[in-house]
Amino acid sequence: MNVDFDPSLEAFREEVCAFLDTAPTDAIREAGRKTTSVFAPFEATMEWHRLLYARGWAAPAWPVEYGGTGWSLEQRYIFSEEHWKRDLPPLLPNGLIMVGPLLMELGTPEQKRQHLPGILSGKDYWTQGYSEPSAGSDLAALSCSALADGDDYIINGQKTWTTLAHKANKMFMLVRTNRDGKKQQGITFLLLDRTDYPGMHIRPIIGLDGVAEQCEVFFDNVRVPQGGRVGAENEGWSVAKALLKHERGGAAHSPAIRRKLDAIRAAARDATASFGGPLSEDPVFQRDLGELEAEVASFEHVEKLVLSGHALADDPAMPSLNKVMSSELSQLLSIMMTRVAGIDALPLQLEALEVGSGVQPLGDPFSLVAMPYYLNTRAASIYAGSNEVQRDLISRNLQTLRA
Amino acid sequence: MNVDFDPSLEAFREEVCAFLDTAPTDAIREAGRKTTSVFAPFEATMEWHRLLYARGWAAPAWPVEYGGTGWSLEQRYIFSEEHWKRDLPPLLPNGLIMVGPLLMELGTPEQKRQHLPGILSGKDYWTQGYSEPSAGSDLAALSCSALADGDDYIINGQKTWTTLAHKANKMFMLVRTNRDGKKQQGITFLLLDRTDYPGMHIRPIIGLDGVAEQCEVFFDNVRVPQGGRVGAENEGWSVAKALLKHERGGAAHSPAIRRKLDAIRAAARDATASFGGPLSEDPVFQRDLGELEAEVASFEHVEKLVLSGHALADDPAMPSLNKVMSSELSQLLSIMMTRVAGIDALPLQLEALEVGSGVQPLGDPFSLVAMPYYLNTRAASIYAGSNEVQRDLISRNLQTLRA
Amino acid sequence: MNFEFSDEQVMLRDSLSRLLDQRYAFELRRRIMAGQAETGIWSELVDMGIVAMPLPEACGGLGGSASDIVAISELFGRHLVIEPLLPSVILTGRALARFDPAGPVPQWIADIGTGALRGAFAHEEGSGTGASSTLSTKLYEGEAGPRIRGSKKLVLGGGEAGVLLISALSETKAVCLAAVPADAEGIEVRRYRALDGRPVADILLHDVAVDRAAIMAGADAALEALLADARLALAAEAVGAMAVLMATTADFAGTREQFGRPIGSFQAIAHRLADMKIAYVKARASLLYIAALADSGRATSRDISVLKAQVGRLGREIAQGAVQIHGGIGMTDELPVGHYLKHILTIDGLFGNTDYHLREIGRVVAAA
Amino acid sequence: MNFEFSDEQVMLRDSLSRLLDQRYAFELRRRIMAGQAETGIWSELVDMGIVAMPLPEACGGLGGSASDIVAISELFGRHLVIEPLLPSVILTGRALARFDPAGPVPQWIADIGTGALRGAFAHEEGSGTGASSTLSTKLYEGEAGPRIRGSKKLVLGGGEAGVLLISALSETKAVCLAAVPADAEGIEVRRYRALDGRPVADILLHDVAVDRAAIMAGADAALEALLADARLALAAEAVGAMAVLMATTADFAGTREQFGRPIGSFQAIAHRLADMKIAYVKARASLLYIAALADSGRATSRDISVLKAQVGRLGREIAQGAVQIHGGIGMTDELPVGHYLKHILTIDGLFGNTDYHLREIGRVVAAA
Repeated sequence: MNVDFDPSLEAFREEVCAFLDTAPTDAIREAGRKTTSVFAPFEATMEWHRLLYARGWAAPAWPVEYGGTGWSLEQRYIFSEEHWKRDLPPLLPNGLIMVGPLLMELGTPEQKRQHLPGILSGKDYWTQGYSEPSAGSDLAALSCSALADGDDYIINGQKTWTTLAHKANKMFMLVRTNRDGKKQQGITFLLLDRTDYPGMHIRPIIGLDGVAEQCEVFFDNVRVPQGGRVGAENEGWSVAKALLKHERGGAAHSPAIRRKLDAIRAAARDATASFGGPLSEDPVFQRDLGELEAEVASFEHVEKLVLSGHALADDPAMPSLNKVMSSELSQLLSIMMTRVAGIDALPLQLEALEVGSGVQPLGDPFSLVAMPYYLNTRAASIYAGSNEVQRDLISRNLQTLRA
Repeated sequence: MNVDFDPSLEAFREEVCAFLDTAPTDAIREAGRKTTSVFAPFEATMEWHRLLYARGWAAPAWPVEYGGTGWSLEQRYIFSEEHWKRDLPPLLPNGLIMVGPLLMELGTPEQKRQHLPGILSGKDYWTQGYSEPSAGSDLAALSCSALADGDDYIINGQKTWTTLAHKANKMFMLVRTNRDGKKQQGITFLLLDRTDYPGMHIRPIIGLDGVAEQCEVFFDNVRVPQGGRVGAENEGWSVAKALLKHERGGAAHSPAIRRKLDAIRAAARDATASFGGPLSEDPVFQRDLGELEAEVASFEHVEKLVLSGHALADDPAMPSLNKVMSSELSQLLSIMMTRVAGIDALPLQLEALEVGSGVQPLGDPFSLVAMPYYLNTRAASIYAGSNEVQRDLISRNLQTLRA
Repeated sequence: MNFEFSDEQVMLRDSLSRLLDQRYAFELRRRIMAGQAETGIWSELVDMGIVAMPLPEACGGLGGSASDIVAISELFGRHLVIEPLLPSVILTGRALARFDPAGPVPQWIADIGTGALRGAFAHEEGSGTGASSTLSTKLYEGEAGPRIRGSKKLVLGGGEAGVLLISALSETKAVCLAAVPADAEGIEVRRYRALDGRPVADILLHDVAVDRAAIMAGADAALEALLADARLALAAEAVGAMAVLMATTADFAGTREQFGRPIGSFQAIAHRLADMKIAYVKARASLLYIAALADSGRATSRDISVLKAQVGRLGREIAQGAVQIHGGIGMTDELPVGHYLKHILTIDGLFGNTDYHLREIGRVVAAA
Repeated sequence: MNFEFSDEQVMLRDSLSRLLDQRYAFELRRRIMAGQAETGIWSELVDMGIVAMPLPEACGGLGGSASDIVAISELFGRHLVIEPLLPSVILTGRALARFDPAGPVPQWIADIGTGALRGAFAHEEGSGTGASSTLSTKLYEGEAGPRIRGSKKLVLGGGEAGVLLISALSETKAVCLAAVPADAEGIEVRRYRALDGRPVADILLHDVAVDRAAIMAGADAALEALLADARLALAAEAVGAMAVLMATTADFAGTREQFGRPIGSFQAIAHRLADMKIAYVKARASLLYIAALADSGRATSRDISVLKAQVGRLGREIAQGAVQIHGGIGMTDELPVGHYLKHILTIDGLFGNTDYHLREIGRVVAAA
């Protein structure tokens, strides 16, 4: 990982910049500025996905034979940095980082042929059906059932926290196909090639931030083809673990986090401290910014070492370490954002936040997104394995190593 | 608790001040300035105890019939405030706050006659023999045994964290008299009227701060009279709980904590910030001082409500809440002390710390004690029921109340 | 003195609790805020005497003390009440009662006390209500009498008020308070809602004529008293919200199961609950003690800053803990948890946030 | 580039580890520090080439890079080594190598490299080594040549040094470095030990005559390089200490039983261990990455400040956690735990503490 050491990468950086400076439409840029979640505003982001696909850059991390770019680690890092620097909306991760790589590893030739092109091109959006009301951190307790019936499964039950299900045309999910034995057994991994099967009902859930990002999905005798199964029946837990590996081994978080800090620094130069003068010149702000900068820097160092194949990359706790570090850093940054926005973070401005609404925010664009981002980011320590569960794993691993 | 509301208390305050301003010897004042622990330097503190006894003020919290002062809660609070304001050494708590009140409640007439006068007058110092190497937070796991033999017990085993045992002439301890049943059963509470019984061996332990405050005590067939037993045999756990009630229901911690903050404020006016100017005028220091002040104030408010008989006093979790709050506040204050002392906290100055050594410190008296106090205070979240155990109790109580 | 509420205060709180349980339950409140239901709660508050309570007896009020205001406001916080008792009565009404009773002022106070008129206090100018010497709104002598010029932000109840109480500096930089009818020429109002649903407004004052009888010059002390009332009442609301979050989260942790047992039996959750309890005990003790100090005229601005800073910081700790322990459903608009978080964050931003007050405390005590 | 130590560095570390395991074990070290045992470790370090390593090849050294210094210093931290490699060689020797080779300077460097002479760097003046423009030590032109006047505190190895390297301002406020023999007239040395046992001294300079050939004028860059070396080496020591605390505490938590099970199985302890691991991973990654930047000449003063601040803050977190998890015995002088805590706290205080560096970072990045 020579990104800070190899000047020869600058030509590549210029090529990337040239495209990113010109290709996005106004709506795409607006969506980027109004991104207050891991999930950027849907329509404009899918449009950007399709533009990147046309340029051949939709899936830098994919192998070339599946449509990847063939870029080096350093090039991918630079692309991500420049993408974030321009506040462009990050592509939705479910297809590119989760389902796609999983199918490359475990999908049948037919599944690959059927699904990879739509993921790559931005035609399809896959929602994730994992959690249930009684199976959150304890995912293995899931009970939504699939009963084999001829060439089909018949699904009954409920999923929740299915992100953007109301916008999705595809769904991947875990279902229970056997209730005997350990609860991790008897789970099956299914792909649904439609989200409008008879008996499926999708209900959006309004979040703390006022936005309908999550959904509940209800299944009432929903008949789906068994051809959507990935891996063997009752072996879905290990399929999910394989997927998790792709999800976590994926892109670096540093460029996104660095960009948030840059936005904070810029906003602080325009903000007035409560005791007068620019906030950026306030010693108390500087100290707290210094601490954030140090934390961001250390996180970058960890990620760059891991990407470089340093021994840290082999630490089995690294996915958990990365999850805890990145989520809690995002939360710290979100708190700092609301602090810099000050009272301008307090107006409720849901309309101004909508892409294309044409409603002007009361304050500046930074203050508009600060509070929704803070609220949305409270979830970062909850989803994808709560940070309590991650700390259990980190500690267990540490004590096992030592024992 | 009208201490902040009743101006008529000022005459009493003046009486207290007059004595505290004149009575202590130079050695006592030096011991107060060099107090870096809950336990002030032994000899001078015991001397101060005897002077207060002569004035009739050794045990303000005791009932008048046992030698107490008959002061109101407010008067006791004021005495404590003025005592702390002058950096006088706090009297050692084991006799006055622990053994004395316990004997008043559960001691035999003979035990009271034998032990209370020496506690009150400052003739005796009682060390506490509770913890063992394998019984710390899990005190009930203690194994130091006492076997009844005629009118005696024969003690075998080991105690540790027996504070100032090498200075003590008395000891109270928990011993195991029965190994059957639940581990809280079969424990007996014993008073030892000497610490030099044949077979007793006391070994001081040097602490992080370089001071021998704690000791190990080894018992090798030590024969002590059964007359020292408080309560029934095998009922020592409930005796210890009764003692704990006295220990925790005792004096307010606020005046000591407030005094630490005052010392910090004064030192900051003389200290130079690393970016120049007096530390007291540095905005970053001011913010952090403001947070400490707010925390100290809230803690004072809690204690004053509790002393006043507000419903808070009836919360069964209050002893644990108070322990966690006061210990962690002391730790925060100790960190701030080292921060204000800056590099002057770094010289190792064990001789200068000794009362009567005549060795001048390299820096000022505040910097001399900052680091030893910080190091000693790391124990505050460990001893007397670790803060982990206290949080368990607080939470269990909360969830029980709600369930 | 044991810092408990008096028997009268307890009775009033009991009545108010019953009213709010019936007429301001969470689901009903959501419909009210969405414009899908009406509430006659304001007139009930008038009938119960709560609206008149904070005003001095000489003005037809009940002479409510600081602890009376705390007793009521704490329940408002528990029930997420956003009725305009604070801006209209506790702030504008009580402040007007300190004016010389002349011109329109006595009638305004009377109408505020009956609930017929609403007042609002326009003070914030954008960076969090710092020292009053930094106000940029100007009260100046125009050709036909005094006028006021400036802009105010995040004015609680500013869009519904009939009379606006405005802080400003005179041409000699003296702190003034001036009251004007909200429909006076030159007043431009931009209505919106704050994060927690409170109706607020930005108010532009384009050289608005002010009745000389409705000006208090040399208003430093009055403004400080006003801000102390605001901070005390908001702190009480925050503590009320914290109490609900504590109780709700402890309940939830005791019943929600994951990995085959209640999540509250996991030490990480248990200890976070313990920390929330510690935070709550500190905040509530400071509220009650400082209210008692205020009742006896002994509360300093340091005390008030301690209270505002503590509820800001400890409230955030409790609310964030509550969301985390609730997990996914704590992230939804459908549960009260998030509404309390937003209530607490909004309160923190009003009349000086945690950071401002901590620094103010530090500045004062470092020099003392 | 994967930020691992090179094969040569790994071999050197293996040899050094073996030496320290044998000749600097904890109990032996305690006896050495108490004056109850002798160690020939310094001559062993000379023989192994470690003393000469940090010096440029042109001066008879091995041309050690930043990461070479880190590779060694990290092991020093693991073993609580307080031998004067840092003050004598890494600071004084390397800085002298930047002087014009004239007068006594070349011989001093040569003798430092053979371990025959010890140097010390006298810089701290009392409030934590702020900006060099605030130095109060003066280098001035006396009647018979240059002289230096001032006082320095907490000089590492200052009591044992034969040559002192002193930072000062000239009469025109230019930053200078000056080297003088420690026995020069007018030098007063007060020896003591720092918290972690390092021999240190306060040094008073009473108009000490300086050889003109041993002065570097316009030494801003040299001083910054010197401070960067100091901070990098100390950070490496801190990370070494953190590694031992991590491992020891995880071991202890896995074996120490309370309530019938290993304390590491309690989630409160387990999560604290997890936080210690997170802290360690961050600190070590920053150490290795910034050492690599330094090797390639790309480390900025911001990078160095990030590293020093992180090891200060994260080191304290780990050390305090280690003491707490060890419980009572963690509070004794008999276990290494407390010694590591004191090592980490001492390191934090040297050449700018956490607070100083965080503010320095913030100042730079807020303006950027």
